[in-house]
Amino acid sequence: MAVSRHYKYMCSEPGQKLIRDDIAELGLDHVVEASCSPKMHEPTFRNAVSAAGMNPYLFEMVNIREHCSWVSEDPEAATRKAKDLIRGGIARAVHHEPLKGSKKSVNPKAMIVGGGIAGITAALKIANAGYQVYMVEREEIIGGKMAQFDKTFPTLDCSGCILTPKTSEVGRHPNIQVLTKSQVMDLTGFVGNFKVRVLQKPRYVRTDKCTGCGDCQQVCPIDIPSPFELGMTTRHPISRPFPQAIPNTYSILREGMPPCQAACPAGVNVQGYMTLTGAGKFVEALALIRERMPFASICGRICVRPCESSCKRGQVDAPTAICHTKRFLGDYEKEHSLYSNPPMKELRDKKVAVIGAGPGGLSAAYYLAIEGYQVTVFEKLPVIGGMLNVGIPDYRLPRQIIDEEVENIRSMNVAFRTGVTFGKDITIDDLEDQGYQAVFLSIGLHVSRRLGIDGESLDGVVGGIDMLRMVALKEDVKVGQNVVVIGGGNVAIDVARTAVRLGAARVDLVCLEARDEMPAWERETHEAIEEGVAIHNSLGPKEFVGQDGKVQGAVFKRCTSVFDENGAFRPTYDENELTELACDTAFVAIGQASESNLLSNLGIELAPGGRIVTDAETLATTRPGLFAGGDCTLGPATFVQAVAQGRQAALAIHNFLEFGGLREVESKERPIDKQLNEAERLRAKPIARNEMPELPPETRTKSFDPIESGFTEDMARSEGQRCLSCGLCCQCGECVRKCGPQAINLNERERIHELEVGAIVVATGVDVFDASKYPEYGYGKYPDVITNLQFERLCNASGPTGGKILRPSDGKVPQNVVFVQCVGSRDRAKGNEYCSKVCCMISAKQLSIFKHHNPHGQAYVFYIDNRAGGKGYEEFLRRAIEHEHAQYIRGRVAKVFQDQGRLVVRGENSLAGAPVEIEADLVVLATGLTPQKDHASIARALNLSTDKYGFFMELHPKLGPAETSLAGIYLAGGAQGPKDIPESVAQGGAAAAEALTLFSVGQVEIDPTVARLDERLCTGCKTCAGLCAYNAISFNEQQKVASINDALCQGCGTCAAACPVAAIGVKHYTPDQIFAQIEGILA
Amino acid sequence: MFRLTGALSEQEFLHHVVQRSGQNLLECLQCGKCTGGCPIASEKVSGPRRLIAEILSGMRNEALKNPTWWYCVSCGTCMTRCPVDINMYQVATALCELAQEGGIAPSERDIHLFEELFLKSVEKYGRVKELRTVAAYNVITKNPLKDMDKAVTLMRKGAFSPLEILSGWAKDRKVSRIFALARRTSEGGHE
Amino acid sequence: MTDFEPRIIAFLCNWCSYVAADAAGVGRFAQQANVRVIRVFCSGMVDPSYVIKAFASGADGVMVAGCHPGDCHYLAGNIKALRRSFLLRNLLSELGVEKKRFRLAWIAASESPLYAQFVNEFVDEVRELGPYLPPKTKAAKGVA
Amino acid sequence: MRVSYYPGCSLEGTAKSYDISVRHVCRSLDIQLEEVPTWACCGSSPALKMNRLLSTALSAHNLALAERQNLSDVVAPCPFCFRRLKSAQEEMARDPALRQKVEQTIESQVNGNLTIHNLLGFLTERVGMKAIGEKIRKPLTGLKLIPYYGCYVVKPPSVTCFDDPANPTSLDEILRAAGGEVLDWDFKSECCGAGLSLSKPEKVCELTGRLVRDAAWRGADAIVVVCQLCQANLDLRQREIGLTDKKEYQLPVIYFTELLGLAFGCASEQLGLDRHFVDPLAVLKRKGLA
Ligand SMILES: Cc1cc2nc3c(=O)[nH]c(=O)nc-3n(C[C@H](O)[C@H](O)[C@H](O)COP(=O)(O)OP(=O)(O)OC[C@H]3O[C@@H](n4cnc5c(N)ncnc54)[C@H](O)[C@@H]3O)c2cc1C
Ligand SMILES: Cc1cc2nc3c(=O)[nH]c(=O)nc-3n(C[C@H](O)[C@H](O)[C@H](O)COP(=O)(O)OP(=O)(O)OC[C@H]3O[C@@H](n4cnc5c(N)ncnc54)[C@H](O)[C@@H]3O)c2cc1C
Ligand code: SF4
Ligand code: SF4
Ligand code: SF4
Ligand code: SF4
Ligand code: SF4
Ligand code: SF4
Ligand code: SF4
Ligand code: SF4
Repeated sequence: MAVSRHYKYMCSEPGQKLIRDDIAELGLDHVVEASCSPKMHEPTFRNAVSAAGMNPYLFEMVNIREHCSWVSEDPEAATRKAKDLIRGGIARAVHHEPLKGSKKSVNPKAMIVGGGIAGITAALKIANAGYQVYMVEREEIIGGKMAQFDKTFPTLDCSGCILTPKTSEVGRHPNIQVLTKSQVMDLTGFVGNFKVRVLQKPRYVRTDKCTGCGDCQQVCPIDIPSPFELGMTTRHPISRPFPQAIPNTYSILREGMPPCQAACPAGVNVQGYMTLTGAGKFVEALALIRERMPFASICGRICVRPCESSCKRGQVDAPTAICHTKRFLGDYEKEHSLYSNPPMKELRDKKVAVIGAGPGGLSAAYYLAIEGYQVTVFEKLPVIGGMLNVGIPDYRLPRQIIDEEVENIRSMNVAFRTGVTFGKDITIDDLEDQGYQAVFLSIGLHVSRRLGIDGESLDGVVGGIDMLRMVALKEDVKVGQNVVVIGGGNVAIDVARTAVRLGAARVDLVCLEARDEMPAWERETHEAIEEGVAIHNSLGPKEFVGQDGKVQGAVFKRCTSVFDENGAFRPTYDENELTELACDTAFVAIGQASESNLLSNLGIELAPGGRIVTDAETLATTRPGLFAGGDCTLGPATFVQAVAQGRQAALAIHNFLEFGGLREVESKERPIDKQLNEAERLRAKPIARNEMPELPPETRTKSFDPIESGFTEDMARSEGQRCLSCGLCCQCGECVRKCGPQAINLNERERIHELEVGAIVVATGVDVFDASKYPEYGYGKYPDVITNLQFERLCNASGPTGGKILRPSDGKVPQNVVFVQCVGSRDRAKGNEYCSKVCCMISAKQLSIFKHHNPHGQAYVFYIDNRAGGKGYEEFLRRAIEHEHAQYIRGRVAKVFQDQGRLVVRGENSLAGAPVEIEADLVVLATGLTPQKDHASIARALNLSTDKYGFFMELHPKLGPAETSLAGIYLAGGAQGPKDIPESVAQGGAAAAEALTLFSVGQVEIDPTVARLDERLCTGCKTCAGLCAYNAISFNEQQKVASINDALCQGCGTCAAACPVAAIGVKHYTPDQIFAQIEGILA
Repeated sequence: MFRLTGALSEQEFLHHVVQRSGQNLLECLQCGKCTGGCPIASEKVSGPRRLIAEILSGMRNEALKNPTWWYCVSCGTCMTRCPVDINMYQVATALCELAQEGGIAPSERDIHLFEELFLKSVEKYGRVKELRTVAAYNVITKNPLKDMDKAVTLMRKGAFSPLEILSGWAKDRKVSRIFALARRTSEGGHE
Repeated sequence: MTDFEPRIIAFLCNWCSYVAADAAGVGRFAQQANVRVIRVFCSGMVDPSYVIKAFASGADGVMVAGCHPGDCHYLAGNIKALRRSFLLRNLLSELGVEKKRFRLAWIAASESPLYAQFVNEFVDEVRELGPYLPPKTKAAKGVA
Repeated sequence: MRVSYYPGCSLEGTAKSYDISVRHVCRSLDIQLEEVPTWACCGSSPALKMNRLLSTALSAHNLALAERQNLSDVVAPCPFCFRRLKSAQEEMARDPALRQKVEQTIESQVNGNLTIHNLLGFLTERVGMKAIGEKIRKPLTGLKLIPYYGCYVVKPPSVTCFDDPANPTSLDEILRAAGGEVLDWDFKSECCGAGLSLSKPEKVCELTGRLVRDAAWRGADAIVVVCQLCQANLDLRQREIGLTDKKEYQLPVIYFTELLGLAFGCASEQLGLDRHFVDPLAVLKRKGLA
């Protein structure tokens, strides 16, 4: 120890000089300084010692202010503690080594997160200094809260008049690029060299094309409460918040894909067609459906409707009748002969063959025809429709409906060749010879699976789908008096119900599953029972018995369980318990199989069970040019899946033929939350689900007449109106058709931008407190209880009332307006202990505006304390009292309630010392300022810390209000704490100055405190390599030692702590140094 | 007039109340939300905020004579809304005990009388005999016929039986003993 | 035992807990003067040997504090500290250090009152445990 | 279901109709009420105000008695009793020193393991709306009801832990399930003056006055209560309220259990509906419900 000095203001210039002099005079090689936190003055002293020629890393600072004197109640103990710490510091300093940081140049671009007044100020200052700026704004426009105000305190100048010149300057500034609907995802790098990923949600409207004409919104069928107007009026998803908004173009609010559409295998835009139906636009609705489902009438009758089970309206009352509505549309079109072909591309000279005229094949043919291909469909049977025709019975799907929809396809120049069996009458080589360049195989599963038990070949035992096919083809089917149907699925039910209609006296349906396990839909099973079918559960077939080759009965054993613990089909039986059912006909409907011999000749890969293997995206088989889909690849599936695959194959074939390769398939939209939210609940119109009119069971068993008779126009429209518009914009395309400059693209998807910047200003601003957390104030219950932000909109000329202050309940001019202060501020029980700083002034401003609108009105303000600290603020408040005659009542409001129909505000007049009640026409809640709701995710993305409320922490509450503890990231405006506009602007300027300083210096010094590896010690265990979060450690396989990349290393020391042989140490924090410090402290 | 000298004893009363009631009155913002919603607050009965203000400024006598805590029906409304969760009826109990110990006469005699009679009934019979308590109250307050007409109507309807006033009941010695023990411990004061 | 004043070493991460300790100072949140702070960049930097060294040099307790999981300035250094702490505790008890003498805590920059509270609780707890005597000394004194 | 039942003093005194109807409703729902043997008064607000230890001890005494019944739940129809029992149990759990002192005072032990319900909470949360709905035989169709909770069942929420103190809904739900038309109002949990009925009748008139006026203005057929103090204060003070307003108020004030009993198909006399000051039978008859 060469010298020890005590000086009161060591950080002052004379103090620093003391140090410099000592170094010079005494030739010191280490300096220890004990005072305040190194977080505050370490840089100061490092600079001081370097000025004297000493390496700054030979300096050590000990914190005895924040950690000792300020927090200890016992001065002696504090002194002991300080001494220990100083001893530790000295011991450590001895081990310090001179270190030198490298320099790195600064990327002179800035990113401003948040486009409120603070962010705008910062952006303009930096841009005007000649640097490039990215402005990342979450909403569709910039301007922040100020864009919503009418006037500003204390001067009452018009908010728009002072803001819009700034926003438009940002909008047209050559150095500023505004990214709207964008949010920061994450950040890497360091000061001067950040890499930021920004997620931009689609606007759907191109800012360079939209002229702002507004034609689009006139045709938009959807109305949603406007977020900008805080729900006081509605808007169309395509709109812009106000005429002077920047960017001055329209944009579309879309949440994402609604669950109905996400659940539909074909991806039909359900919300879109339901909305259009609700608006009576039936033709447009049908066109939308046909983008993904060519057969509205068929689908509307037989679809399994997974959409409805996902429909969010189901969480309110009952799902929308999506399927019945589709049927209505198809039928309506036929009734009014409105069908016309969709717009078709010019005919190409390429031929495609489709094998199988089931829904899969027909769908492929339809979409291929639209693309302009010459399509021929080859079909084995004499009829078209596949299982629709020869499976599903007439009473569910009349043949005529199939014929009509097939006719539509025929009219699109699709050729049908029936009675041609592929593999027999025509082979794949024949097709190639005939010039077909691609083949789509959709041949379904048409072989009845057999049970493989005794007596199955007896006369009268028939396959289930064989029976249905024979009935459909009007072949002779012998159905006796007593019929047994084996199987528990939908096919079995169809067979049983067909048997009833063919005159069987008794129909017994027997299946393995218990009643609640049956795969058939409950609704169908229920209808079968209504029609007299007897269901026997948990029985497995053992054998058929008969005489003279004719079946006379079936014997069953008890099935004890169907599925094993993994849910796989593995039935177990009790062979001792036997049941016999007498019968003269038995139908076996236990499954379907493919024609295996045909497929095995094709030389393509097959899965066990004979299914064709295809690529999941493109449906290509292993043979080039041959695609397959539907039941033959999926196993027994559904109509809508077959249609979906038909379309998917058509797209893939188009890509194959047009681009030779397998191009990327269309990217999917992000699905929205399946859980109903409050906004959706509020949008639910009180309409009950329309029930489908049906024939009664007695009449329906008499014939194959359709059971359901369809919706009326009114029913369909009211169903359409039940839709909650879960995705907001329904992508109906109405606006697209209307937009002259073709500015709208509904297929836009999210994008990720990777930006490289040197400095970041965080100016994400404030939110307002959610007033519904005070149930005693009636917000949300009484329309005339509003927040102060809503009041701003009521005054604003572009607001919901065109600038007249009218109360929301009945549009009358309010006489008594009561302002309630400190709503969500100064309230620990509500989690916000702080004063929001601006709301006292806001109320004074708002009551003044109110009085200017209605000079005879009376304003009351319930306050706890009036906080008017600011230039001209107190004077402004006095004006409100003296000139506007506002009555200020000291006391926090206890309750807002309705007494005999009148809104009453109750609180204590604590200066007069008694409770008071005021009859109010309008109650304005002065909601406090809060951090943004997503503050945690911003903090995480940018690695910032927040205070306990969620405001971002500044570097120092007094001396570093615009900096953060992360060099290169700065704060401005409400994001750091409640503020008014002047302060936000000032801080925006301060943040800009910080960034500009960085840019003008042009270089940053990289901390030398990074990891260092002692290769001699490293044993090559690789423990460290996997730990580094920055991939700074690589492994040298030749020398079998680790190696560290200084540029990537951040100096966290994780590797050092983990290295079992202590081969790594972080410079300036080496084990020697820490050990010495520990020893010093505890000596 | 109240002159403050900075003597330690100025805070004493506040500390007593805080300790007994378990309510940290120092947190009170004096916002008045409690009084605004308090059913019994009026021009004459100050309500909780003012009472707390008195305690905070060491106005012991004023606080102990403030009618608020006598009136308090422990409805809990104040606490439900208070931004710092101050439970007023715990403060009322503390003041009641302190007044008793300090020999300060109840400022609300009627309320006190009723409550005494009520507890007497409980002490003796283990349960409160409502009609008898009411009758006793009316007799002592020299208003024996108060609400008589209503009583008669109800009696006729069979809502209660007049015999209840007259008939004798069993005493609940266990409860009497609890009273005795509780009094003894309470007199020992709170720690 | 009542006049026993434990000495505790605290390793605080530079970004959260050290800031909280500073802020506790600025906010004057009183703490018992038994904790000696050593600043490190990250809780994940604290080598188990530092902790052992502290006990060996006469500390009665050691605490390591860092950012909350998910908030680590270095992405997940604190998680690594957490994983390591289980091993470390076992190691310490092998060496005869009661598990309670070592604490790992998550203290965010905004949680200065929590920091003070944590310090006071920990000091109380260690005071309760009495001085840490290395096994040899214990055996000699017949305490083991 | 078997539960212990703590009626409280009023239910064996002036609030007999509450007691009878509670027992009836519970019987219909297959709930066996087992009265706490030799229960004593909870001390109500007089004890609470005058002596904290005594107040807690009286409640603890009853808890100890109830614990000996070996049932897990205890139901108290009187909201004040409910609140006292509940807060005594909680305070003792929180503060072992208090518990020790209390146990010395009552000379027995309290384990503190009972679940304490108010009747409304017991029916809505424990029994469940489904079970109640299934028992409805005679829906209260066309009856316009004002649900009045009073303060003690819901306030302060930190003690009662039941429903929303500013806008409770459980009684609304029950009445709706019983087929009644529930009117919304803002005085659901405002105070009626409770224990001041005797000593400060003018205060009670002031407080109940605003309740009665608003209820009448909304066109209610009756006010439905869950508390016998509310019942008495509202039932008995309408004449005085009418005097100030120069109006005559005849708004029946009924226990919710009486209405449930009616909806379950029980005769009105068996429920005590004939024992109120303002006669509810007239309006019930008019609606064909009695
Ligand atoms: C009702 C009311 C009236 C007021 N009246 C006045 C007044 O008269 N005078 C006055 O001086 N002050 C007034 N104020 C205060 C004023 O609103 C604030 O001082 C000011 O808005 C702060 O500006 P800002 O830029 O920091 O934040 P904001 O205006 O809140 O802007 C923040 C911007 O950041 C965007 N953003 C948020 N999160 C993200 C994210 N994660 N990514 C990208 N962007 C994001 C927001 O969309 C917004 O555009 C009033 C406040 C209210 C509530
Ligand atoms: C009785 C029954 C009821 C059903 N009910 C419903 C329902 O209500 N809802 C629902 O969504 N789904 C239902 N399904 C399922 C649905 O019908 C099928 O999933 C769907 O039809 C499959 O379509 P696909 O195009 O893949 O095959 P298919 O519809 O089976 O069509 C295949 C076509 O290829 C032809 N073919 C076969 N081999 C050759 C060959 N070698 N050469 C030329 N042509 C050939 C066939 O004759 C047939 O026309 C039902 C199925 C059955 C059996
Ligand atoms: S119609 Fe087109 S150009 Fe006109 S406002 Fe709409 S999107 Fe813009
Ligand atoms: S409410 Fe409409 S948008 Fe929402 S899931 Fe149902 S059909 Fe789809
Ligand atoms: S697609 Fe339809 S719903 Fe969406 S903005 Fe355009 S018109 Fe409106
Ligand atoms: S500014 Fe006024 S209204 Fe706002 S929180 Fe502060 S005191 Fe309350
Ligand atoms: S952990 Fe240590 S010894 Fe193992 S590879 Fe890394 S540096 Fe070498
Ligand atoms: S100190 Fe080690 S783990 Fe941390 S960043 Fe550097 S190399 Fe990676
Ligand atoms: S509500 Fe609470 S903080 Fe406000 S005056 Fe009353 S006791 Fe004090
Ligand atoms: S508990 Fe007492 S002080 Fe509080 S609101 Fe109710 S009556 Fe008033």
